Amino acid sequence: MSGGYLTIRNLSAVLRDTGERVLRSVDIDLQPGTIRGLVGESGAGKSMIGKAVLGVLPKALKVVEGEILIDGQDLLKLKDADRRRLIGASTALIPQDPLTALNPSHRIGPQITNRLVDILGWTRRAAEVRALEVLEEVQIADAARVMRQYPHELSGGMRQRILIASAFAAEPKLIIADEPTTALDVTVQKQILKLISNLQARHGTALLFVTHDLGVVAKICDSLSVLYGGKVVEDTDVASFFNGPHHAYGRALLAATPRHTDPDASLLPVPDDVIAAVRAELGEADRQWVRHD
Amino acid sequence: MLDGRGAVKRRAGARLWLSGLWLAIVALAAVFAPLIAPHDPLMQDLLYGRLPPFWMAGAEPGYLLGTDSLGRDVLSRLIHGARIALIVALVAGIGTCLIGSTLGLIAGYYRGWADRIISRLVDIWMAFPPILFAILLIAVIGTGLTSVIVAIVVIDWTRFCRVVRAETLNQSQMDYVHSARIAGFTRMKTMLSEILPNVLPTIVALLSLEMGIAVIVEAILSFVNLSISTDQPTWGGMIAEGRLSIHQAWWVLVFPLITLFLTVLSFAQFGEGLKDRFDPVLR
Amino acid sequence: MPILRVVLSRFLTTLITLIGVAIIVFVVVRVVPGNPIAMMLPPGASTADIERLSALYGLDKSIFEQFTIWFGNVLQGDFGTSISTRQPVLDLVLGRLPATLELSLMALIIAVILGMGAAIIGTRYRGRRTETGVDLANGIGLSVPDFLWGLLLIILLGVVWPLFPISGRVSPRLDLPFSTQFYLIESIFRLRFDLTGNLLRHMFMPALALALPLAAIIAQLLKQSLKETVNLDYAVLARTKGYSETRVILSEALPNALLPTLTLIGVQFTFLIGGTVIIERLFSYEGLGNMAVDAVINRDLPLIQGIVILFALIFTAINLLVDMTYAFLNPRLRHA
Amino acid sequence: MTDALYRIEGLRVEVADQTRKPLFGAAPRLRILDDISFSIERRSVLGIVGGSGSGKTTLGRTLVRLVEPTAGTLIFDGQDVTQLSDDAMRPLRQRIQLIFQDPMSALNPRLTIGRIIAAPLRAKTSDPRVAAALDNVGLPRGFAGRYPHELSGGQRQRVGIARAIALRPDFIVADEIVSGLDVSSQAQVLTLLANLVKDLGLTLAFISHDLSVIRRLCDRVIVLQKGKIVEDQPVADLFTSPSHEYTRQLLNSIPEPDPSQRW
Repeated sequence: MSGGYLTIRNLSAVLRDTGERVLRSVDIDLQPGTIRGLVGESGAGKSMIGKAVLGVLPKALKVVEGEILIDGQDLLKLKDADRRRLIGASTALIPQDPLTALNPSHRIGPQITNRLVDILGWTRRAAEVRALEVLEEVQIADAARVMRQYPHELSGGMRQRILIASAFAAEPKLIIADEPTTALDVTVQKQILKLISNLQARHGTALLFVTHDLGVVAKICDSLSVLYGGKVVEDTDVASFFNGPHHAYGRALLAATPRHTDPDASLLPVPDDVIAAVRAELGEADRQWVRHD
Repeated sequence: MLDGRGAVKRRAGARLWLSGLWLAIVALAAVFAPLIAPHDPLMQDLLYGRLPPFWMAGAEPGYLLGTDSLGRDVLSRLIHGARIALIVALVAGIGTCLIGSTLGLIAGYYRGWADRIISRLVDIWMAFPPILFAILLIAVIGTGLTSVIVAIVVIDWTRFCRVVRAETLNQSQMDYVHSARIAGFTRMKTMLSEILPNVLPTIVALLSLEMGIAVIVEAILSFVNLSISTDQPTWGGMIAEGRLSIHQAWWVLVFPLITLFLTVLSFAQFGEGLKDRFDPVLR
Repeated sequence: MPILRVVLSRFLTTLITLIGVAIIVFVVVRVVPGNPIAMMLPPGASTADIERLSALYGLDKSIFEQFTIWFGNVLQGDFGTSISTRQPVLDLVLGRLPATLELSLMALIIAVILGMGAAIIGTRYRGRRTETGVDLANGIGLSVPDFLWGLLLIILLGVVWPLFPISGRVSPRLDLPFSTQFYLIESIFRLRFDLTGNLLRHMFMPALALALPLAAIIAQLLKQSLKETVNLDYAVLARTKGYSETRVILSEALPNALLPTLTLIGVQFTFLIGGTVIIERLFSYEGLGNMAVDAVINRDLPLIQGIVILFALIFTAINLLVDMTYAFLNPRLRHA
Repeated sequence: MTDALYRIEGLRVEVADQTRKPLFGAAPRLRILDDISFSIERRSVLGIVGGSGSGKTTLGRTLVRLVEPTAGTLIFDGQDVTQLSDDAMRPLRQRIQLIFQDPMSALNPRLTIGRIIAAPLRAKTSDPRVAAALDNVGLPRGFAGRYPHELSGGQRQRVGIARAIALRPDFIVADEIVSGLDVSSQAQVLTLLANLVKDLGLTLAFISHDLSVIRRLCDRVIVLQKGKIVEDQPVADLFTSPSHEYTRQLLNSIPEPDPSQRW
């Protein structure tokens, strides 16, 4: 189990106030050039993993053990400034809500070029050329004009394209997409997802795709990790998951996902006994963890 | 929880108790002034003029906080001064609150012409420097306790009106207000049963703040000699006298100043503390 | 053009406000019980005096006519003649205005520096002791008004530790070469830095007393707004690009957090100017406010009216200016 | 099959566009809904589908008379309710209910769940109908004493449902009530709603941006695009033979949990 561009080993995080575990010995391996879906319901900790990698965990949380290796370097062992530089150069984020992820006070251009200029040391001219390039790559017409506009002048779909362009601008090896289409209409969602997976394939980026939607995972991911209560309960490739998940919770989650092609399929709420079982698993894991600690 | 509500709660508790304690002391002093005050606050004795407080050389036992230039006991005057301060705080505070909050609720919930007229009135009021307005009013209607209270109410209702209006506007956008309409509530009932409970904590906090402000305004009016008649002891009057003899007898200024400082601070903090206490999300 | 619309409609409401102010000033001093002429004159004035004044002010006419005449004069800049000094009100008022403006602006500058500094530091070290300290200071600053800060400063920095003079605008024994009333500004232009220093030393305590409550308000609101902003998606995104926390606060959060703070500073600045009335009194600073209190005590009716109208003009002008600035700074309005 | 509970004819809704208001005179009108006609049969479930900005939420709010129609007629149970005043509308109010999208904003944060459910009934918290409503939506009766912020998203949405059904209305508009929920609570709330419709004989207008949840619940579906109805079909026909290009696009964009067809 090595050679992944991003490798997370035994990562645990707790709430500072109560000591309650939010991430429970998470292991994730992401191969270069592939997309891994990180699936779970709210509170499963799926976004927290992305935030831990990027070093933007909320202050209420604390990582207590584990490793986050990017290209073999353990982020958690680096000094703050070094970690920031490494992340800035190698990793990008496609955020959830395009309406709030662009700074309303700044024009579009600088919001794409600032990382290139300030962190990677490009000249402003080179950065602007690159920005135009990526904007065209995400199919934005009249990119030069868009760069001079403010976010509020653009539609939600446009803004999400800009954020994607901005993420790919520095040719990062790793991109973390945090529910990037949840806020969009379903028709726009399809376009954006296609765009992301095309760009990912062309640039050979490793992509961690956080989502609550198993439908989306089926369409664009290569592998997936199913989370419940901060624990990875299933880690498999997409084909074998949809052919028959091994874990009871994975099965229940898939049954609860609506599918419109099958008129007789009824939505099955996740049964209480499945929840009870997976909770018991967590409790057991916690007891062992405390002993081990 | 994630946002550290625990810490907020602890801090809110401490400030509620500390400020409440001081306000209780002031209230007790005001109610029982004749019983606790060691001397008659008006009794002059020029032989005992400018006695220093008890820990300094030359102090006279029985005059704990010293005497002013006319030989009046500072502590007794402070205790009796609490009476005026508290009456002004309560009456003016409640008066401002009732008028301002009602207008604010109406403007914020009913909108339309009522809002336009009330908002324009507030704009006009805000164009006056409040203290100058107060001084002018007192000069016109004459000095005295009632005048002071009337002046404060006339000037400061806008504080409630502005804040309550803004808060009401906010609440009116919420779906639970729409929900009340769908349930067939009249507008009046919606305002009183859905919006008012959500605005009330803000009103309570403002009321407490306003009481502190009323005490200060009274002190300022006393300071420019326009408040209550001069033979009644008031904190502002004491400060005005103390300011004149600051180099000879600092204690005449410092003790009423500290009292006023703590009282105003306590009123404001007590209000904020109550507001947090009221909040079911924090509770 | 939304900007033009905002500007014009604000201008109209400002006019309405000013007319309202004029009516109220007029009503308060004329309609309220008590003979206005008797109020204007010192006790013991003769009947002839009273009649002469009544005719002079047109008090034999109806209230409405009186108002029109008075308001017409005001529009032409004629505020009448001061009763106590027999000088035109406009000259007196304009003579004192610069002192008050210098004091208020100095206080504003102090408040903005203190308030913004505290907000930025409090945000940078949020969740730590530093923030608790900032909050505590803000709480006290918010609760205690300028009047008490002034008294406290007099005792601490004027008496216990006499670093600054406790009264006046400038030391009375100095020769003043000034041709305008803007002493501070003129002293700088004339390179008379000895005088600048003297003026600043006199100004320091009253300005600080006026500034502290405003500084606390700015600090509290800006910090709250910054703390919300640093958790917004675009700030988080900037952090993942490799920017340091300080950089995120200054270049991502601050431009957005400043806008709501700016509108607040407008209203609060008018409160600050209102506070000069009592602070100038407290520090015997020869400005408009001090003159206003004297005018009330001397029952100098025309002077009071003039001062109140001038204050109202300044207040509405500030609010207008702030609204315009807001409209021009907000990209949503500028580029709609 | 003409037993329509609610009939809408030629409905148009316009609002003033304040951002383009000239200095003097009225602001230009912005057309949110245009020439909307449909009817809802008694005891049937109508799906109303559209993307953001399609006007579906405005339509829902017009049906419960929260938004004033500019033109057209609304006929509820044979009665023209288009122009009814607030007072005249009041007796009808309890027959027409709305369940809101965002339960956090729809539940007064300072009232307990019991009072929130009891208020429209003009009853006390101890009223048996409050307990019955909680039973109906599968919440423990003890929740009557709790505050909204103490509940999870799915539980809050059930309180919203409980408040609406406690009045025993004939007609309910459910506005995007599962869009903020996890799939498991989504499935629970949908199942609950389907059962309530059956058991209580409700007529329901179910507004959603998501065609995939419509299929199980609805009998007929209308699709809105930019304030106009572009499709009005029985649910099975809509999925098998959509008539409008936009509907085909919508269907085509749903991510089916099926990895054999990749995007």
